[in-house]
Amino acid sequence: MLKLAIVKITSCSGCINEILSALLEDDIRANYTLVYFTELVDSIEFREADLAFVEGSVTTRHQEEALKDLRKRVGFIVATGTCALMGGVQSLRAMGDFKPESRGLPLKQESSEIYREPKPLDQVVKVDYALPGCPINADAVKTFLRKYYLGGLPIAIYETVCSECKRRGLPCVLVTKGIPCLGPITLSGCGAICPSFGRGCYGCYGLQFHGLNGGKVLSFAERLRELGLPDLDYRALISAYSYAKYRDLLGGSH
Amino acid sequence: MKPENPFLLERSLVVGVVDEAPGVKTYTLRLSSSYSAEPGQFNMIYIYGLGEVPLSISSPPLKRGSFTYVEHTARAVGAVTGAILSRVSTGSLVGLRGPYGRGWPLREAEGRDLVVLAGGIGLAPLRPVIKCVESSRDAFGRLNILYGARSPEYLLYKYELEEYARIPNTKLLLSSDTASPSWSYHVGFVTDLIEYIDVDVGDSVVFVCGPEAMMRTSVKKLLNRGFRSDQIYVSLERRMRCGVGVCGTCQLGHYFVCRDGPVFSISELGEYFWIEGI
Amino acid sequence: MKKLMLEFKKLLGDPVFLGYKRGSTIPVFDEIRSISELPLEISDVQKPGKYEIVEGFRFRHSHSSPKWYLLPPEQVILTISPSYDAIDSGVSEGRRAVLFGVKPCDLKAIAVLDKILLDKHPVYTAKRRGIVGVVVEECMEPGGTCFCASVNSGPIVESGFDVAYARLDKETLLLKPGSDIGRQVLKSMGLERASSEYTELYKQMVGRAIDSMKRKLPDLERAQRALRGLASSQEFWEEISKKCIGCGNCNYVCPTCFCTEFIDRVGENHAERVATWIGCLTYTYGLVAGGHFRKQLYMRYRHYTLHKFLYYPLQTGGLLGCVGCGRCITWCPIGLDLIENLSRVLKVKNVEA
Amino acid sequence: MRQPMTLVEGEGSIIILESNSLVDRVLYEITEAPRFFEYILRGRDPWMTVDLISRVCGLCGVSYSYMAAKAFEKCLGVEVDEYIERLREAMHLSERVKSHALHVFFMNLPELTRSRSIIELASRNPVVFRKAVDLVNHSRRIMSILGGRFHNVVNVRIGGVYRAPSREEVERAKIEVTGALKTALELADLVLSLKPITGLPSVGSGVCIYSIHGYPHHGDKLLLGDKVYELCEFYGGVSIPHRVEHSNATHYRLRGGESYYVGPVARFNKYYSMLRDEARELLKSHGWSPPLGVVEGYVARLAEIVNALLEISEILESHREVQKPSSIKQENIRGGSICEYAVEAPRGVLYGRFKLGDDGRIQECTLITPTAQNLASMEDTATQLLRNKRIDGKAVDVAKSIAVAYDPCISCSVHALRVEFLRINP
Ligand SMILES: Cc1cc2nc3c(=O)[nH]c(=O)nc-3n(C[C@H](O)[C@H](O)[C@H](O)COP(=O)(O)OP(=O)(O)OC[C@H]3O[C@@H](n4cnc5c(N)ncnc54)[C@H](O)[C@@H]3O)c2cc1C
Ligand code: SF4
Ligand code: SF4
Ligand code: SF4
Repeated sequence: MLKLAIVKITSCSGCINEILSALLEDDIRANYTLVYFTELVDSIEFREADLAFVEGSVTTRHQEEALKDLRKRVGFIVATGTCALMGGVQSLRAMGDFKPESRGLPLKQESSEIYREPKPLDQVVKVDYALPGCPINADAVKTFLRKYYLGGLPIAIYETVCSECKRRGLPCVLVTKGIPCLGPITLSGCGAICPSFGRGCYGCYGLQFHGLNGGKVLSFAERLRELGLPDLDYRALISAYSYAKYRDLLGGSH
Repeated sequence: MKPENPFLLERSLVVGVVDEAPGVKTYTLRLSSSYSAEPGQFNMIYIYGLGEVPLSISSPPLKRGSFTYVEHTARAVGAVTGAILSRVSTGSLVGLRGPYGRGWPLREAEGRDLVVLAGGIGLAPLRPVIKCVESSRDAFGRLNILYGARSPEYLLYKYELEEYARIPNTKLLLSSDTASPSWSYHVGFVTDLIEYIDVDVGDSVVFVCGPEAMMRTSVKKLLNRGFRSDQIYVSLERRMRCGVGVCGTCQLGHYFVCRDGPVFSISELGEYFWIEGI
Repeated sequence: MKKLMLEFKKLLGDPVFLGYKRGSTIPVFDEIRSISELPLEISDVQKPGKYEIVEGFRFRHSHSSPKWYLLPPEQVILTISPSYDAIDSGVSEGRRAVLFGVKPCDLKAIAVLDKILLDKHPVYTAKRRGIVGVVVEECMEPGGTCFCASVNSGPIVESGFDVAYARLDKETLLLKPGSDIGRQVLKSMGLERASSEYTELYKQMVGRAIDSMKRKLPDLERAQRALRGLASSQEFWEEISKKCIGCGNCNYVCPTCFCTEFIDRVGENHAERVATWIGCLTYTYGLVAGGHFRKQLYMRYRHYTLHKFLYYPLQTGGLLGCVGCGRCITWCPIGLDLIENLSRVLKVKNVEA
Repeated sequence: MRQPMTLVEGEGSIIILESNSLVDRVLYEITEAPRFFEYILRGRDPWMTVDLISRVCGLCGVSYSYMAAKAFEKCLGVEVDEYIERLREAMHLSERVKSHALHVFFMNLPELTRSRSIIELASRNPVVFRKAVDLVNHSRRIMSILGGRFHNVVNVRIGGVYRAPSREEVERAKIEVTGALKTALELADLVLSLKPITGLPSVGSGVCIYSIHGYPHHGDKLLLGDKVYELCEFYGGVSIPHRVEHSNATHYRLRGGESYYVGPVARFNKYYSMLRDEARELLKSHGWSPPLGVVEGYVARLAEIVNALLEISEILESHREVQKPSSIKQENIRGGSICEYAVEAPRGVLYGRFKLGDDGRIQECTLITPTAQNLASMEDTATQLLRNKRIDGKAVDVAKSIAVAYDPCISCSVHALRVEFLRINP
């Protein structure tokens, strides 16, 4: 039995609920003991674990320290979801001139050290594996847990939502209808859900940043502009889920 | 008519495991007696649920009774090799298909001098060459073995390396990138050893295997020493998924490395060998 | 058309018909169950990065192609138990099928795939061996991104088919046999030999079709020489791939792209090995444990281009990997134009050594 | 004394204040770091908002998207096709089924059966566990068919949906609904025969959306006692936000300081008569009837699961092919409009208010979540139950079980910390 911890930081619990769905499989439950999962198990502490899924991005100093401490106690950390990988939706606040102050009473002590710009996990600790998605999907978790139990990992495939869209034989919404779609620059994994509903991908699996650079993102943005997306919108659209990566590629000014 | 499925696997029993170096082990697999392979060929090894990796056959197949035994030396670097190192032990099963590819042109080396030049894990596909030369020693001229690793502990087959030096008419040159107290051989890159090669340059062949950068430097130096590009052979690595020339991921120029290689002469490769990322 | 189908049905013992099929969105390559499913009353409008279906009678193709059938996007090639027993080899006999209304470029693409995959790839081989008849629709009005004439794969066919037809206008079909089966079919349809009026018109239309293709490679060999000369120029490839974002669409829609990944699915008590398409433009292509053989996008873009124009001919005994269908131009979300790029290659002066 | 909360969504703690070694007050501290959603949404256009906002909560994302879409439709004058509207309701209802199923079987049931967790229950009673899993998986598939996936569905848009399901998809969904209903009824028989650990009526009054057509889903009026309020009226002066020192979450109380609660119990108590006959029969046969106390929330949830499944099935029966799945008139976006709406999220009334700037983008936004409204009632209920009792493990258990009963979903962490409203640079 491998010891499994499910840890949440700043996030919405969507990924955690997909993990929960994966844990409903008998063979997976047979191979993993849940040592920490506050949503399901009434236990509030654990000493160590073989494997931890960490959902969310780091938004306070307190979390940053807790995460570093977690790293010491856990053998293998899976950054879970686009928040953990690239900052997630909450990072959008870094696009404005946001100051984390409250108008009424002051914030609680530990949260008064809230970061303007949430950090993806790998800015704080070493991450062993990444599962993208907002949320991730239960099938990916099942695959991961089964392969991890067998001593391996899913092999890494870095491709775009278009890959899945085409393999499904969906008619491209961008090419056939002129709908702005982020599929070409978004990591695969969802199975091209949005195009299958006749709408453009909005990038929830995060930027497919491997092999891309700022210039290429901008050239794609140019294409979105041609399709009628105003400036601010294409920037918000591209960076909505993956601000941290977007900023890496394009610098803070964008 | 149902076509044959080249992806079917032979179930193979692991009968022995040897620790070679940090993260590297050699496995002995038991196969049906009909199995045979040439030096430089490789097998696809499948680990249940995880996937397949190409691994060079690191010993000449040995027939004993109703079985054939082959060895594979694997280094843990990723999803599947990681599982091999951590999970596969004596008594485990693995799936296997092969052998694949075109091995070292031993026939061509017959009657000529032979240089074996290897870096790190690159000795694995060359070990069967050494063993073959050893077992039909008279068929070949002088044998030079040049082998180097990051540090002494990363050398493979430490338990038999020195024996190579005792093969008649053989010169063994070792190197380590870093010095260590007990290391009495060369400190530096394995490519430094090229200047000590002692063969008839005009009538010899050179087999090279190691990291791509090491192979490029080696070939440059070999060419400088007067070897012709059709005398120098390298074993290449590319992402490889099918092993039988249909998946396309191992293409290098118009070659399928899995089928047309992995061993190529430098003259066959031409500019493919030199242009980065082609 | 109906008669044609019926005759094939009779002669070949009830095969399935495969062709471009009308659906709720755009036609895709699939099984045709009735004549009404054929895209006979629509046309496609194709431009770089743009595709539309309008009324008309000139349907050429969509993102889909016979590859969708012969080498499907996902093929389970092995199902295996934890004790390494093969549960299912996944490969079965191909269905007896007639390709119906495929285009000249599609036919050429199959010829290319044959050279690479036939008798080597089990799924492809099975399906390909099941093809017992081929009916080609010649293109009297090529699509907006087509350039088959430049690469010798259209707009008409000379061999490798049973029956070819050309739609001279909405109602008039001109048929020609390409094999004994074809001759037999046409004979039992009781067709008359076309008068010279029609054959003249046909010739004229073919001429016009060729002239109308905007993208042209005036001299293929020169282009190939130029590409050979430029293979090592990083600057050049960076320049022409500047807008490419590596999404892989061109690979998937290309009727000759065959690169495959293997995905290992693992369930509660069995595992599947699944072959899926992979694009050489995507980051995975060339990725290895601890390194990358084509890390930069320009390298992958170069591979794509050189493969189509230089390497395929070496791999297939002379066939180009590009059949001039223009799909990669139409379906590129950026609208990058391969042929425009190649024309640029031609313009580079000092590359002919 | 402080004890982290478990068996709830998100991170928080229970604080028990003591006086003379006895319980004085029970507080629930929400430590979840705020994400400042109200800030994030500023400067976004309404279209994008509908998708983004579902990320407020991983459990009830449909409610958020639906609420936002309805808010914009209402103030922009967008008409939605009747069948399409029903489809969106079906999506929203399947979310209710999913959320309630998780809550009742994975959080309530272990407690009712005195198991440490569902995992323990799974080994003790595999049959029940299997059924609970089936129910969750049925709801998973229904949501995937209608909305694309289990969480954060992609098929809600201003003016309707992106794509209406095909006949074939509807047929598949129907099979799932039938399966879900059968399983739900079997499970209900088991759970309804169990009694809650504590049996205290809730403190404060219930608030839910005012509905005349049926069991409440969404609307622009609220019902408190017998009085109907406009949304702006209720949140403009009847319900007053309070910042409390012990928590990152804002609390809401009625003007007089009295707490109120939202959620299944509030809905159930007010609209029992609008439940389908089957749902009421089910309850009656196990001797349950309104009013329920909050700790009996699982009863209301079960009734709502059954009711929702019946409704979904009815909606799917009315399937017809739709040519235009949405009616959008982008030019209708009027600067300066105030768009507000409320939906009954699984955990209760979710209210959103969006002020659009002249450029049609969101200038200001307020989100009031069900849990934020429940926190005061939670604390009052627990305090009333435990005041002057000994502080021991039992007290902690009761405090926890109150929390679980309210099903506080605290991971949304919008909980409306008012942030300084700064201008966004264009
Ligand atoms: C002809 C040949 C012979 C080889 N012989 C040996 C050997 O004897 N010993 C040894 O340790 N290694 C050998 N390798 C390298 C070995 O195949 C890779 O280390 C291994 O595939 C990594 O797989 P992975 O799943 O652990 O890594 P991941 O990075 O997770 O790779 C995923 C998949 O990509 C492919 N892949 C990744 N890296 C490589 C690579 N370097 N070469 C080929 N395919 C790759 C494999 O199919 C692999 O399953 C050889 C490679 C080739 C091409
Ligand atoms: S619809 Fe989007 S994801 Fe699909 S191919 Fe087009 S651009 Fe790519
Ligand atoms: S298509 Fe894009 S936005 Fe839609 S689910 Fe997939 S990754 Fe997310
Ligand atoms: S390269 Fe482009 S034009 Fe050529 S065959 Fe492929 S898709 Fe068609």
